[in-house]
Amino acid sequence: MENVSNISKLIYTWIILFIVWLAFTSTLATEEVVTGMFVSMIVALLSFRFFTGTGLSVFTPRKVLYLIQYFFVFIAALIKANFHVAKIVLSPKLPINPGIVEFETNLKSDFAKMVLANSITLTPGTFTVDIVENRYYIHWLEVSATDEESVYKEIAESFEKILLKIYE
Amino acid sequence: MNSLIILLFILGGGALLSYFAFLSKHAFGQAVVWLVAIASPVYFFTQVAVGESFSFSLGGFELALGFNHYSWVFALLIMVLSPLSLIYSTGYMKSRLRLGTFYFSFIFSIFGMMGILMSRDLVSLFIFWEIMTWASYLLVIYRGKDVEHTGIKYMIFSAVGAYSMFMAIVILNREMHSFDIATVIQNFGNMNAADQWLTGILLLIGFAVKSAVMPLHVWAPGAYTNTPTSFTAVFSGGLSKMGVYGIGLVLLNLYSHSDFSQVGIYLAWLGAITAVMATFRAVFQNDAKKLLAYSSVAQLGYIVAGIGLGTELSVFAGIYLAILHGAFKGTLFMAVGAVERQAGTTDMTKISGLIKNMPWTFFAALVAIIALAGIPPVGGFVGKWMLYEAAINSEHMFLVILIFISSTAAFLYSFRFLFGLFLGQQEEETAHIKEAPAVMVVPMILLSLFLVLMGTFPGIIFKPIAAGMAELGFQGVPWHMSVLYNMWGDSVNLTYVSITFGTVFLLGLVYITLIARKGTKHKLSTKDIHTAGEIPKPEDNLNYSLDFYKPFERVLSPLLKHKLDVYYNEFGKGLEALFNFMRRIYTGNGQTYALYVVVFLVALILLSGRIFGI
Amino acid sequence: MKKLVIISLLLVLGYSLMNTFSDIEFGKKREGISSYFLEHSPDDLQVANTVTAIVVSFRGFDTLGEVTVLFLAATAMGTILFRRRSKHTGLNPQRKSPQASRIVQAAGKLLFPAIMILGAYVFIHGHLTPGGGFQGGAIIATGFLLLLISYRQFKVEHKYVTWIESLAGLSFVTIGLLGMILGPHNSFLENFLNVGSLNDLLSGGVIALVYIAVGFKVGAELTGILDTLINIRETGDID
Amino acid sequence: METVLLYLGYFFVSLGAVFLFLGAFGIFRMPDFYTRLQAGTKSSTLGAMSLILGVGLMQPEWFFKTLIIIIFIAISNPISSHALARGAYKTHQKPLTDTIDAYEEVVKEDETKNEEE
Amino acid sequence: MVANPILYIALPLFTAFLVPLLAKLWKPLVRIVPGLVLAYLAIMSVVLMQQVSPEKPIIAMIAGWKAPWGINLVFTSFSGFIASLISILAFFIWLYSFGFKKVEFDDAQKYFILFMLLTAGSIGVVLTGDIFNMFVFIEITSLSAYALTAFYKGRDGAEAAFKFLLIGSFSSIMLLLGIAILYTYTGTLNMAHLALLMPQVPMHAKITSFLLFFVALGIEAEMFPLNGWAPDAYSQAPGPIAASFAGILAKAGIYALIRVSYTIFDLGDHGGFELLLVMGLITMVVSELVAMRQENLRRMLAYSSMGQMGLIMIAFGLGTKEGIYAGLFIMFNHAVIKSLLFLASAYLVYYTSRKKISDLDGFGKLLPLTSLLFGLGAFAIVGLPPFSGFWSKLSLLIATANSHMEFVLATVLAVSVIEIIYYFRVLGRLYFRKAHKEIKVRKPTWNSVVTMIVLALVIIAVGVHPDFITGLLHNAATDLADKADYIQKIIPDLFSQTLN
Amino acid sequence: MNQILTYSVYGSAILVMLIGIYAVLTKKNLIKIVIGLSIMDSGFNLLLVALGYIKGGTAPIFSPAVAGKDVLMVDPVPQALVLTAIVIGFGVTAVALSLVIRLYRKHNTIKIDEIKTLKW
Amino acid sequence: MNVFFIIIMGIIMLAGVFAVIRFIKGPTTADRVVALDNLSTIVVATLIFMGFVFQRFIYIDVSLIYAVLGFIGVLTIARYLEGGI
Ligand code: NA
Ligand code: NA
Repeated sequence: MENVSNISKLIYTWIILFIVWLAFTSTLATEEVVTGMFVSMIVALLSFRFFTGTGLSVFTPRKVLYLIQYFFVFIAALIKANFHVAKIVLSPKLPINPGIVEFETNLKSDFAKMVLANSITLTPGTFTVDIVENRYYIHWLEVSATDEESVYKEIAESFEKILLKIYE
Repeated sequence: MNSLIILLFILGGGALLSYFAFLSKHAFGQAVVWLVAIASPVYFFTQVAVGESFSFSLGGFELALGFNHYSWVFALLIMVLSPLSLIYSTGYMKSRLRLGTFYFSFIFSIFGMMGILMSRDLVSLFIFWEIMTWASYLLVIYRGKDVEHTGIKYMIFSAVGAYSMFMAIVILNREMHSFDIATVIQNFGNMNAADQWLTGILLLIGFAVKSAVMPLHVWAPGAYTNTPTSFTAVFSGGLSKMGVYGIGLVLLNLYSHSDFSQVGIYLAWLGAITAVMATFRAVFQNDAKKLLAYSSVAQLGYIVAGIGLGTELSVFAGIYLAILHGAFKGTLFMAVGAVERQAGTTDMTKISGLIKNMPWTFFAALVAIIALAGIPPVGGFVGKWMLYEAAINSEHMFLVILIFISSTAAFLYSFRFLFGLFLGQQEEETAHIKEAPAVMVVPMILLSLFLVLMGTFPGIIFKPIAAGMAELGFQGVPWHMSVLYNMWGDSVNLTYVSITFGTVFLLGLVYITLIARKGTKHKLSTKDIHTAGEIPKPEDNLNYSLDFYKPFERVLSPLLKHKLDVYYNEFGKGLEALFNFMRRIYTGNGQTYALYVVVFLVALILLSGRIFGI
Repeated sequence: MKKLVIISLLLVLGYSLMNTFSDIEFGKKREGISSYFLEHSPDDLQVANTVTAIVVSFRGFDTLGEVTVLFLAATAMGTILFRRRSKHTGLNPQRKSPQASRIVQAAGKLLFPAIMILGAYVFIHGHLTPGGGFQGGAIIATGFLLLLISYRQFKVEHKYVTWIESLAGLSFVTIGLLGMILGPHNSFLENFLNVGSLNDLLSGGVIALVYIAVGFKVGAELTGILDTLINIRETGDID
Repeated sequence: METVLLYLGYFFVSLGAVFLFLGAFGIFRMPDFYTRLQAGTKSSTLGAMSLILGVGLMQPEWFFKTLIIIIFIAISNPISSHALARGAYKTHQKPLTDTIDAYEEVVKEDETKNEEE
Repeated sequence: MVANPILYIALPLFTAFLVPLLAKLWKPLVRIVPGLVLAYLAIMSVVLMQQVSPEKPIIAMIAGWKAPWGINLVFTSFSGFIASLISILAFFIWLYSFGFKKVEFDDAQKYFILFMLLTAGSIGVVLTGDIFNMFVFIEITSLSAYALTAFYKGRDGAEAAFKFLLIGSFSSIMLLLGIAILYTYTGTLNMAHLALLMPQVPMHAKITSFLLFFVALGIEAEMFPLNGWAPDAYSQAPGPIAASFAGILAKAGIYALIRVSYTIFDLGDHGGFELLLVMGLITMVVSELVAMRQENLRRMLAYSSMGQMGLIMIAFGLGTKEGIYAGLFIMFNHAVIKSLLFLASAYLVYYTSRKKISDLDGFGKLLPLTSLLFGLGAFAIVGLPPFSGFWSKLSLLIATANSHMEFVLATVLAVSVIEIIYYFRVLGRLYFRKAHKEIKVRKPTWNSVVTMIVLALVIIAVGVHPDFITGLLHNAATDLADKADYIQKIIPDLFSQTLN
Repeated sequence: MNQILTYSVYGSAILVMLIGIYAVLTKKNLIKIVIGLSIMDSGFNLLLVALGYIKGGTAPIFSPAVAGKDVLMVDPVPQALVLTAIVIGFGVTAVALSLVIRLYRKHNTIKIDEIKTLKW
Repeated sequence: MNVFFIIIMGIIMLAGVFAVIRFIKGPTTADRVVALDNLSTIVVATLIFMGFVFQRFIYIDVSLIYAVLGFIGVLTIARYLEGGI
């Protein structure tokens, strides 16, 4: 992980940023593409050191597959979450039992922690209030368990499993 | 180059040159002053004459310079008095500080006066007027004493006067489309009455300030006293006459051709009242210089009364007295200055009996006092004679009484002045005092001789006055070198009068000198009273000069208690309170200022209908 | 009471303004110089975005003024909040505020480059899209703001800011002066390049160049301003 | 193909609008700050994403650009919610709870540590 | 190219951006280069003033667009005169402050940049032919002024600057509103075009807009009651900056006010001029009365400056050509004389923290030249001959009298008396009092001496021979008075269309 | 209908502006005053944009979709002016804030009532 | 077609109304910011939708910029709340 070369990081950053540029311009006109390559290179040079910890190593087929898997898990949770919110918001009684619970994560990289936190936030009844070291503090709309073990199982396990495979 | 310009150049350039010369070396400065003092009168009397003129365009205005016969009279006075005072100054001011400033202001005020007299248009008149004013202001505050009071007071009154003139000048210009004095005089009668009234009064205010007519005189005693004495001679003797000059112009050239000829009478009244009040004040002064200051105000009152009366004789008397006053008051201030320099004070309670120490000074002072009191053979007599006659003829009896009272009372202070400084018993403390140096004594003596000359041959000054009278609309005033005319056609040959009085006078002088010399033989100090076995208390009066006219003062005190100053001061205080209130507008709170902005905008919006007439 | 007075003042003001503006029917087309702009921007300048044509060409002088205002604001803040450098290290003491959460920090790292790209895109396409130098510059500054609020140890190097803003400003004025030499009317800020054709990246002649310079300048200046405001509040040492 | 995309677009746009509404309504209705945040974040994020996706589908040449915005929203919205929650908690805004507040201790510890400094 | 009004703006901006880089090369360049630029502009002013005449204004297009579509810089006899005045004065103020903050390099760099932009902004206000562009330049000027006001850390500059900014923001919003109204009714922003189309603007919109401009620019021109910022800013800013506030900033403000009243709106004869006159009168009276009671020398000068601004408003409020002439003359004199006073006073109160007048006793001896020059300035500002102030006062009074306004005339003169009192009070202290013991004075540097002497020489030269500038003033007055001519020179095509 | 729209659109913009002025005139906190200034500016910017709006007009950008067609566009001038006004407003606000910071350091307060060393 | 857009716009506006109510009601700053954040999300979505309705591609750029500014704005306020700036 620490041994990722700067070149790899740079190229990774450059590629990502160039893709972003292409999406922005939505055209393949030569002058735009050339400008884009140029601009993304400048920005990449400015930011590659912190933009990625993994560099190009993230582009192994396995990891890409996990990424896709994660995407679907996440989307499913997202849709579930929304109908859940809809139910609560629209029900006249507001059936909630809120509280803040905690659990500990095994993820190491900040980026992975962020992805997990975002995922939790967008999934049913929960959102991340804070991460302190390795501990997540989660606001839960319907607290059904308070011990860490079950909290972890309930909220984070499905995401973390995949994330661990991508980032560790 | 035109001789007028050269004269102005000598004076103006001399002023600047003296400033810089004194910056480098005292002797240089001194030399420049001497040079100016000699060159300017010599050039004036030899090269400059009535009728020469110089016109030019400046700042879009057509300006013109040139003496006429009327202004020439005053120019004579200035050109005699000022150079003498300048020379006197080089002695009087020796080893003082800031001499550069002093002489610059001195010579520049001469420049201003000459400029005023040669101005043929109102703009240049005003310019020179202002120059004269600020130059003299610098001298009033020169000693740094009482700057806040006397100096500011002088400046305020001068400014009020000058700006009144200024206002009149621009209004006249609006009506005449010209600043030319001759044009103004010609067309003044064609203006509407309101404008005539307004411009005339404004001009009169402007000139009356300088000639210290009540109630605009309150600046004068303090300013005369505060100024270094060598300039007071010019200040009181010459500079105040600029006001007289102007009053003559307004009353006789402008108002006499309008519905407002009566204004002169009122002015005469004011002048007479001024004379009385100031005379009484002069009487009770313990300080010789202050005494002279009040006396100047009083004398100016006469002069204004003379011109205000507006008859041929009274105007003649006024102008004559103006010239005479310039000479004798100049002499007196020089004498006082000599005393001041030698004795270190002008307080008459501290010094006396200086006749022995300073005989030449005494002589000059004596001649001048005689002139002042109006005793023949010196010219004062002639002037008073004419003034009485004119007043009597004018049938304003009360005016006559006022003039009479004040001229009689003038004897009191004349005597007191002479006695307080020169006569009486000499004090031990003043025994060492010596006569002033020659640079001071000689101008003094010359000026007093000029007085004698004027008394004996009034014609030398009558001639130019008569010519000047023509400019004021009095054609063909008779004059003769040594004969005085009155309205009834009688005449007095002054030659004999002068010779008679002159002989008596000289004899008296010899006698007094002898007495004085004798008196020194065995003399006791007035303060040496230990032999009486009493210890003097501080309030005990050990000096004749203190409370000299005590009983008289007691009688007059209710009259003198009310000084006009008080009203001005109260007015000033009221204004200051207003100013203090005004500045509270600026509260220091930014939000308030922002609120002002909004309030102002809203107010304008609400008033917009009225502002824009919709 | 005071508030009541102020409210009534404002009511009068509001009424009067309303009265003035209500005459101007909302959404009604009016005559004026704008029709000239709409006609000449695509024709003479080949600039798709008329606002940009106005901002950079027709009223380019205003824009130079705006750039100056920002430059001034940055200079003014430097003057008002001077930083006394620590005597020993030559560096500013660090901010003492609590560190942002790791999530925010990670997001900062992730989004900063993307925001930079967006900013660059916006000012490079100022003549084609609703963006422009100011908007692009502002976006770039926001990117730095993201880093500033995410990392308390993050500090903008004012040395670089100075270089960028100076060079960008110089380019703007230089382009203007070149217009005086090379332009057909020899007037300041005049176009002297080929205007290309509408909706190409390389259209509008100097307009794109000016907007790029503006983008750099605005980005640098706003970044400098933000950094000054954030860092000085924490560490500054005034009066 | 185009028609399919169009109707798909309609669907997503409608769904998005509904969820946007629900999010706002949740913010309006929920009893305390944290619960409002719950509702607001989830629904409005999905709502916006869905609506934008719908537009991207109806207008395929815009697709990539809309995708960028969707990704941006997916990343940024949860993060801002998190930061807000943390910020609110640090300004002593307690969550409405009958059961548990595990975060409380952490914040307290933090504060005492800061005071000691 | 070498003498083009554009350079008034372009060169200072170029330099402002360049100076931070030059500083890395050689630090003294930070002082020298702005001076060279200002010198160039001053020389250019002289050249341009010789080329311009009321018949032939110099119009500089920007970006190749003719008025009214593009922004133009219009160097006429009137605007050119004021621009030249500003640029020449700016050069001398630069010379005066050449050694300013010699030790603190960073401060010096900011100072010179800000000063140069203040100058450029003010000239921009004067030269621009576009109303919105004028707003932009006013903002540039204001921002530099805020920063310069807060320049000194030891003083209460920040307080002054905040007040300045607060009121200045009101000025901006009102200007913008005024511009918005005009734009919506006429569809144009060019001043000549606005003037041409003004008859078609409904009366109430015209009035609202005018009042907004009037208040907004009144703030810049230090009109009462909008001038709360002025005494604070003048007294807290560095000495040369106070001078440039009087000589440069306020001139730009009054110029804008006049341009709007005379050229853009056609309300002058329907009450607009009277409004200006009345406000000028009130401004003058209040400021001078307040000045009377000041203990702080700089504040006294500030209030006096505001009084003079009132005088200028009165002159222009007369609405006659004579009035314009007088107003311009006063502007010229005020710029020169007030600058001299502020510059000299900077040394007089150098070491006293309270800047009190009562601390000035005996300075005439301690600092003879500075005191002399201050005294000369005082004489000139109150309008004593033979100094330049006299001629402007004379022309104002003539103009007032010719407009049959005796009341105004009397008030102006009465206020002049007050002015004399408080200035002469200071002089009395300087010259005729003994110095306090152990007073520390700072001798002026050679460059400030040169600056002050040049200003003094101008005062004397114009005082003795006013014809040095009366010609320029006449041209300027002629130019401003003829509005139709202005329109025709700037937008000839549209003008002739309207005529047909 | 149009009349109502006119009044409501302009009215709300003017209202925003007045709210800003109100804050500037009544709030004692310097920061709030600065915020008031910004609100004032925003109100004006809204007004200006509204003034430039033309019914049925679109953004004045000749992108490929509209190039060459005869489409109605809103007035571009106010938009350019607003851009300028915003930038300038930003600069002024930044300077204002830095002044507030300095005032706070010096006077230890941000109450405007307590900061009036300079007066009269 | 047209009806569809009107309905969608109606729903979105309704959402906006609720967010605005929360913004006005508060009661805390944090509550207001949540409402603001929500509003900005709504605006971003709406802008894109309107871009589609008016067939103007450029609106997407606007909304993208809006999203970025909104995000960082909210983040800044949040950091300010916790004393982080
Ligand atoms: Na643009
Ligand atoms: Na959210």
